[in-house]
Amino acid sequence: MNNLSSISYFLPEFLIIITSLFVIVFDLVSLKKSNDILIGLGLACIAFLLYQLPKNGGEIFHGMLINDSFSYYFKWLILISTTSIIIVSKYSKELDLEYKTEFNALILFVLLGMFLMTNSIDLLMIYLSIELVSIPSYILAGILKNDKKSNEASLKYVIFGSFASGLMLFGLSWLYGISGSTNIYDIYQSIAMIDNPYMIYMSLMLILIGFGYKISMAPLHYWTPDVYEGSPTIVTAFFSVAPKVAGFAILIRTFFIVFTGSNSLVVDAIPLDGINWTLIIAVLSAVTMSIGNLLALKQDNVKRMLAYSTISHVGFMLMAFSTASIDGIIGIMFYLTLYMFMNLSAFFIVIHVENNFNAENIDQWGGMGYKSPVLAIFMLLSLVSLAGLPPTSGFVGKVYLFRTLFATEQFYWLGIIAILNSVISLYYYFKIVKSMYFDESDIKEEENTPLPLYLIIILFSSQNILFYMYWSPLYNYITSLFR
Amino acid sequence: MREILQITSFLFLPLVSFIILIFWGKRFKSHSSTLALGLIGLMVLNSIILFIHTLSHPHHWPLEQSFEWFSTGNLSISLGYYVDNITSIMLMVVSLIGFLVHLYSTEYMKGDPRYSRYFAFLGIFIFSMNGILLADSLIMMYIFWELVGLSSFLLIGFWFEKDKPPLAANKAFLTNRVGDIGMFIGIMILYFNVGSFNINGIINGVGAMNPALLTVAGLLVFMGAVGKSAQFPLHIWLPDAMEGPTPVSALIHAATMVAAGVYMTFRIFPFLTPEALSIVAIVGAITAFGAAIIAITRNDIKAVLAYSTISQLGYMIMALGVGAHQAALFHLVTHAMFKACLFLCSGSVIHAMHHSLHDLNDNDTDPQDMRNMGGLKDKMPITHATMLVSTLAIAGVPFFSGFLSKDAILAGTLSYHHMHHGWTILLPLAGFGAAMITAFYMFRLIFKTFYGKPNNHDIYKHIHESPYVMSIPLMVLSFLSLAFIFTLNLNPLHGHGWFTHLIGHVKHVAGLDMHLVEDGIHHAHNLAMYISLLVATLGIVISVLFYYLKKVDVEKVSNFFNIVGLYSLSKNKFYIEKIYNTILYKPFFMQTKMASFIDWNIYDQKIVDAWGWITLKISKYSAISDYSILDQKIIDGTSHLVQYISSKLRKTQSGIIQNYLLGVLAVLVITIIVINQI
Amino acid sequence: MDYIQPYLMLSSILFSMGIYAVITRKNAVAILMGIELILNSANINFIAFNRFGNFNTLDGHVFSIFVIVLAAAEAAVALAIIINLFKNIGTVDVDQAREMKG
Amino acid sequence: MEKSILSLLIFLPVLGAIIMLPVSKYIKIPNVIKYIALGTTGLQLLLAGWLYMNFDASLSVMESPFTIQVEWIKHFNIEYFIGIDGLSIPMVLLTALLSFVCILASWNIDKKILGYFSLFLLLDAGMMGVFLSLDFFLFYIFWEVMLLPMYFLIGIWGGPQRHYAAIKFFLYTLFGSLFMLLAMIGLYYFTIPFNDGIGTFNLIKLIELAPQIDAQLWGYNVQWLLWISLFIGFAIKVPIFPFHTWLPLAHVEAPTAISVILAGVLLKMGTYGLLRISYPLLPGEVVAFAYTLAILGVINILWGALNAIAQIDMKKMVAYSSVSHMGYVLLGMAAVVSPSAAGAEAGMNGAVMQMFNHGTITAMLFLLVGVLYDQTHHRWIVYPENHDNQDLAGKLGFGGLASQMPIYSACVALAFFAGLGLPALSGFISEALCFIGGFSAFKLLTVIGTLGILLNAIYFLRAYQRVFLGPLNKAYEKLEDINTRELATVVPIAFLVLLFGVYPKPLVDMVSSAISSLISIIQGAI
Repeated sequence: MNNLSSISYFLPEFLIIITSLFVIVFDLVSLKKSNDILIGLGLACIAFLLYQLPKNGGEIFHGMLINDSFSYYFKWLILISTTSIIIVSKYSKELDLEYKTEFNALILFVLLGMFLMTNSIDLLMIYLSIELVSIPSYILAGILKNDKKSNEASLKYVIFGSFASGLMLFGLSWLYGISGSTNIYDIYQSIAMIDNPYMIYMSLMLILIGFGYKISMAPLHYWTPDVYEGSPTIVTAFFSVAPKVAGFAILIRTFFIVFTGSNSLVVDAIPLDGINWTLIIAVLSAVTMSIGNLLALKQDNVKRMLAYSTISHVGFMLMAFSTASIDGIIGIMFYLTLYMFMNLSAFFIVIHVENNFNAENIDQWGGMGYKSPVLAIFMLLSLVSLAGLPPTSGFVGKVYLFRTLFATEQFYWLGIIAILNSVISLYYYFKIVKSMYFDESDIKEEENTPLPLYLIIILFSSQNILFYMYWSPLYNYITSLFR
Repeated sequence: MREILQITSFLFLPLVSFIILIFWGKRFKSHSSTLALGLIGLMVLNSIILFIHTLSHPHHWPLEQSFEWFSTGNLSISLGYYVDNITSIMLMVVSLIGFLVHLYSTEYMKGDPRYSRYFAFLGIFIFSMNGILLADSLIMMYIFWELVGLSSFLLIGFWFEKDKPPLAANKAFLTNRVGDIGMFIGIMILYFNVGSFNINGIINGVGAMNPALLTVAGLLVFMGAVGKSAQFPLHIWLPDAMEGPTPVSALIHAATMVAAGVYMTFRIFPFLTPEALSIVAIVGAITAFGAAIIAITRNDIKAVLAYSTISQLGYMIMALGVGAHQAALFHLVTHAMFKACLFLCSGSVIHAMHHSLHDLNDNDTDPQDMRNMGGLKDKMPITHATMLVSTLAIAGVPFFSGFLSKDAILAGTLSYHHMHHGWTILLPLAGFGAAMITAFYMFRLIFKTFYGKPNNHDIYKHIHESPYVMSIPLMVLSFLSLAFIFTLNLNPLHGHGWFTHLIGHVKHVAGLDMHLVEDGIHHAHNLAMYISLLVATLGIVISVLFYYLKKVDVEKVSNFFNIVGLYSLSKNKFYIEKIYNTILYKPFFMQTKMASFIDWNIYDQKIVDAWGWITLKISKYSAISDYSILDQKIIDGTSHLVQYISSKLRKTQSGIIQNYLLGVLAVLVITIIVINQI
Repeated sequence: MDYIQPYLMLSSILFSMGIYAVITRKNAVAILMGIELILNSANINFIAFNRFGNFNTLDGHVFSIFVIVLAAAEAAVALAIIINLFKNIGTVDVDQAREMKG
Repeated sequence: MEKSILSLLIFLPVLGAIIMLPVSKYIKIPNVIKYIALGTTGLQLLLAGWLYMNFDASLSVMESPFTIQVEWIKHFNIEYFIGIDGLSIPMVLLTALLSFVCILASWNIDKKILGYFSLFLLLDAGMMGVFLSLDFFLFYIFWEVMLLPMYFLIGIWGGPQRHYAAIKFFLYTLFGSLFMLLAMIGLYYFTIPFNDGIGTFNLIKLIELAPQIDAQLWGYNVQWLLWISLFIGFAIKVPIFPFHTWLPLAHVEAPTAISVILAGVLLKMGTYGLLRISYPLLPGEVVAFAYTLAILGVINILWGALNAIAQIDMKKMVAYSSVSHMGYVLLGMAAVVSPSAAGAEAGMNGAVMQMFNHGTITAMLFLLVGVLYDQTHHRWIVYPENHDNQDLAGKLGFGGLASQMPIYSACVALAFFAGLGLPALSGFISEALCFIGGFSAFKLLTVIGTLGILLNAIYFLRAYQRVFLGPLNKAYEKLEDINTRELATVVPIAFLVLLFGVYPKPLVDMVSSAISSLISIIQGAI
């Protein structure tokens, strides 16, 4: 489709660009006050445009991007999480006001990048979109200029990130070389007939590094804890959800189209003969979830612990991905949705606690259950959900992830490891519960929670029960996307 | 309907008295006795009416009625009553003695803080006792059996502030439970082989049953009787039961409850096989003789009576064993009269002693010890007279009731020997021996208590005869232990006295030919009479020599017997309690301690928590105070292991960015190499 | 010379040098240079493939141009961060930035 | 009314708990929370009573007017399917009664009132749900719903060792319910082929489907595996012998009311689950397993009793007595395979009645122990040798209380005698029936088991004699007799104990028809 007619399918992204530019401009002409209205308006319009966007727009910009229901769904996830982040960021105390504009602008850039990640089908676009997400993220991580930790975080992030993307780029170049095209569909066509899998393996591994670093899959998880701990909590919350979603989107799309026997997303795929990357993914997912859980055990810093828990959850989702089946993808999308809600609500409660009791470590959470009972209950909900126990949606999500494994009858060992892991994960989640409810603390501070934050928390954590009791509509909707 | 009402009133009247007194007793204070008396009085009238009815309409009998209790479809359990002559006699006996004891207690228990509760307990006892008498099915009998146990528990432990009574109460209840287990199993066996709980149903049904099994079942049910009527080896509880108030001992542990075992054995008698019966007889004989021997050396007046009760019960059981069921029941009734009388007499003596000690405010002297008595006959004539009469009765002197019944039993044993020969000679020997010893120790009691010079003068001074409320029952009972009461012939056409006439014959279904037994007894009758006369006089004479004329030095004799250890055997009750204590109680409680040790300290803490323990060892230096509270737990131990691993793993997250990059590369290279190998 | 191997060899050498630099150098700026090397090795690949792979489009060249641009942007951000680091802890030695670990 | 009453029974407590949250913040009447809890449970009790009045035992679940069956999660064909029959109604009544009583009994809770009572109500809802749900998935959900409140109730309001007890209970039960989950999923998948391709959790439907399974898994018969995993799941709750060690600890550490709920209701869930799920679904396995079950039952009876005799902590003694009494239930349940129809009926009815009666009796025991504990703050029958106050060590903990607090000791006497199975008190009939049933099927085992009659008597009577009889211990001359509130908690239960002891017909009629249909299912598989 030519560029001009493509634009009509590109409106949300356009609006993002415009909004972000306007944010900066408003800042320059010192209209800070109206920034909130502007962003709110912008996001609303983006949402609207995204809503009216046709689900299957097909390829646009001469096959650079594609609009399909797959990307459509992911975009919604990304949009929701980002919006909530932007709202909550207004109430985060560590973020001092003078950086608010930059913060918002950067978040919007990242949003754009993530949108592109979900629907780019050209090596060039893949690389660009990833970079477009990464570069502002480096800055976001270090947005507290004078905080050493934040600074260190951003340094590590930038080095690690650019290293990873460099490797990926190298891999991309090889892929280009052996296939002679940058459009992944064409690449699929041409590498399908190459008989020497070694080259493909090389490029595959290198590319995997690039994606893996975005979703912080082992062994590329290293940056995650440090960066999460260092950067301001609100940013951590952002990193722990939105980029993961986008990363999964691009990972799934690329691998399914390029490296499997079928160049589409709607049928179960078998890996290219001779290249069983699913095994690699399976092993890595086992490693990922184990590392995440094991390291989370001993953490005292809540943020760092949640960072590790994020890694373990990524491992769980990779487990479903390793089956290379539609069920797997559906499971991942379903789980991502739930995970987004529960994780964000947990992080928002952390923010609220930091605001009121400036508690960094778990032991400072003592008696939270009585200082702010209501939020503590929701925290409990989210933690139980993260641990994947009934009666919460986390349980349902996990069941689906496991189900794919048993449905496709492969990697049973992975299933066992996963079960063990989910048992282990009970501990560190319940460590918080324990300190919230069983550890007394006489500090009687008056908590004041701004209403929007309160509402968002309640909204997000009530889904834990909601989707446990009545998840089938959501699930059916996701399945319908693939028909 | 009227009939049902009349029968069931035997249950309701005492029950009502129990309920009223237990809940509102405090209001009644001293009037509670009046209330109880009234209700029991009604019951006496009722029983007399029933008895007259028995005599007048011999054709209506037996009265039977049963009501479904609950039913699950195929299994239906029903409660009902079965009243025949025997039942009506027993009812009369129980209510009569019950009434007298109530009357007696009004004085005896005066001033007790829990006066009303005492009468309440008496009420529930009589209720459950009547239940046993009326029961038409074994299951119902079992139910009331247990309830009797309960009431005896309550009454023995009535003075629970003291140390001993509660223990005695427990002992009584638990020892009875041992028998009850057997009874319960027996009932189940019978039910699943005959298909009925109803006694007559069983009697009619056992024909088809395998005799060996039937023997076992019969004996198991009989175990209940062994417990309840204090037969060897379960007799140990009865002497301790004397811790209860004396009227209670008279009513429950002499006249009625302990006889319930005999009554029950009588009921099941028709389907006890000859083998079973012979065992029953042996048990009875051992008990009768052994208990008599123990009784010789007691000094506590109530203990003597307790052991004599055991031995008399042994008589009855033995009688049943040899098939002389009439004799057994006859002895049951006569024994009820004179033994109740004896106990009440001893009660009045103790009462007097107690008061005099109270006047001397002397608390260490034991009011029940015969060594502190002596020469009381002038001080308390009525008690003396009545007690003498009942003693003559129990000693089997002619013209007193005991003579008749005991004769019949001994005749039964003799005829049994005639029929079976061999070892069975032991039965009559035991019988007559016991008879002689009984005569001996009973007169020993009389002499030590009432004759000779008082052993302790200042006690003696303060002794007074008990008031009439207490002495009237004594007189009534002693009157009832005269022989002619039972030999009155109400029906001139009939040869026997009314009692034997009423009891009649039972049809034995389990292979014992009753006619042979009857004839045998008839023939052996005279011989038995002579011998028993002989032994009775012998016993009396000896004790006269020993204790009245003091011609013989008791010490010498006891030492003489002690050459073969007989004296100390009797003194120490054949060491039975010691033996139980060493081979049963102590090991048992050790066992339970072991059990709980195994269960908690070993099973739970070691086996269940074994993993925890092992992994704890592995990762002991990474133990974390946070979890130390769970230290023995499986999961906890594993978690220590896991935490250990993670603490090692944390080293990889060194914080140096370049190590991270190295890690990435390493993995990359390794994977690629591995892929190459494939 | 019109065959591809030398170019690929060159790119590989560059790539390895880049990685070596990134791993070994303690100075943040040097590490950054190493990354630049990696990117450029990729660029050489692109161009070489495009040139010798007788493909009929110029995707490779375009790609490499984009990469150069991005490299510049990345470098800018990275340098800014490094300077900020220098402001805070007074050195650009990455080993000094290890407050967070474990 | 008829359609909604069951849902009301379940969700009324939840409603109460929700109302509490704002009320506790804004309405400042003293004890308002307690009154709300009392009102909720009271209403629930009334509803249960109404239900009992209009309950017709002759109708099966599907015919009964109360049953509700609504689609819930279409994707897995999970239904909101609740109903009531002879098996569940005694348990429902028991739950309603005990919840009400326990609210009364926990009136003197003064720490974190809101939390306590809201959690308690949630627990109540969970229990009701378990007993009412006829859809396995629903059943499982409610089963899990009970877990967390229990964990907190023990862990926060419990005794000195509460954390250990709480976590032990939690992990043990979680372990069990994992097995149950496996079995549930297994049933779902393995019955798909027999239900024209649709899996189902509907227990009524599964009764036809489950017996058809004849697959193999790892060389084992699937039905066998299902039975075993279900059995483990339930056995831990009962608790059956090797899994029983969580019970004494949890009971001793939990606050009085919670021990009552634990022993009175939660233990029954194990046996209820067996009767409701394992029995009708896997009759073949039941027949194969019955003998083992009977053995386990006898072991429970004797082992529990032996341990109880050795205990010197009153509450622990009662806890072990529960182990022993649940043994009767198992024995009776095993008797379902008995060759004689009467025996089978006796056993099964005995088991269900014992479930109810033990619920009431043990509740009474725990309540009474709690009453004493509130005043004296210890429960030692005999002080342990390692007691920190050395001159007390090895001495009697109490003694002669009967003269100090007569009414209280009378109540305890009633409870104890009920516990040792005295006729005319409800315990006797159910135990006797269990034995009669057991005897019809397993002669020797039952004969051994009857020793329990003696052992139970031993520990109850010894405890009573050492605590209440004998000379009064000088230290307790100030004790006050049981007060009206505490009496109010005990009397209704005592009334039931007496009533069903003297006149068990209503109880039997309630359950027997449901039981006989269950028996016919099992007997069909022999």
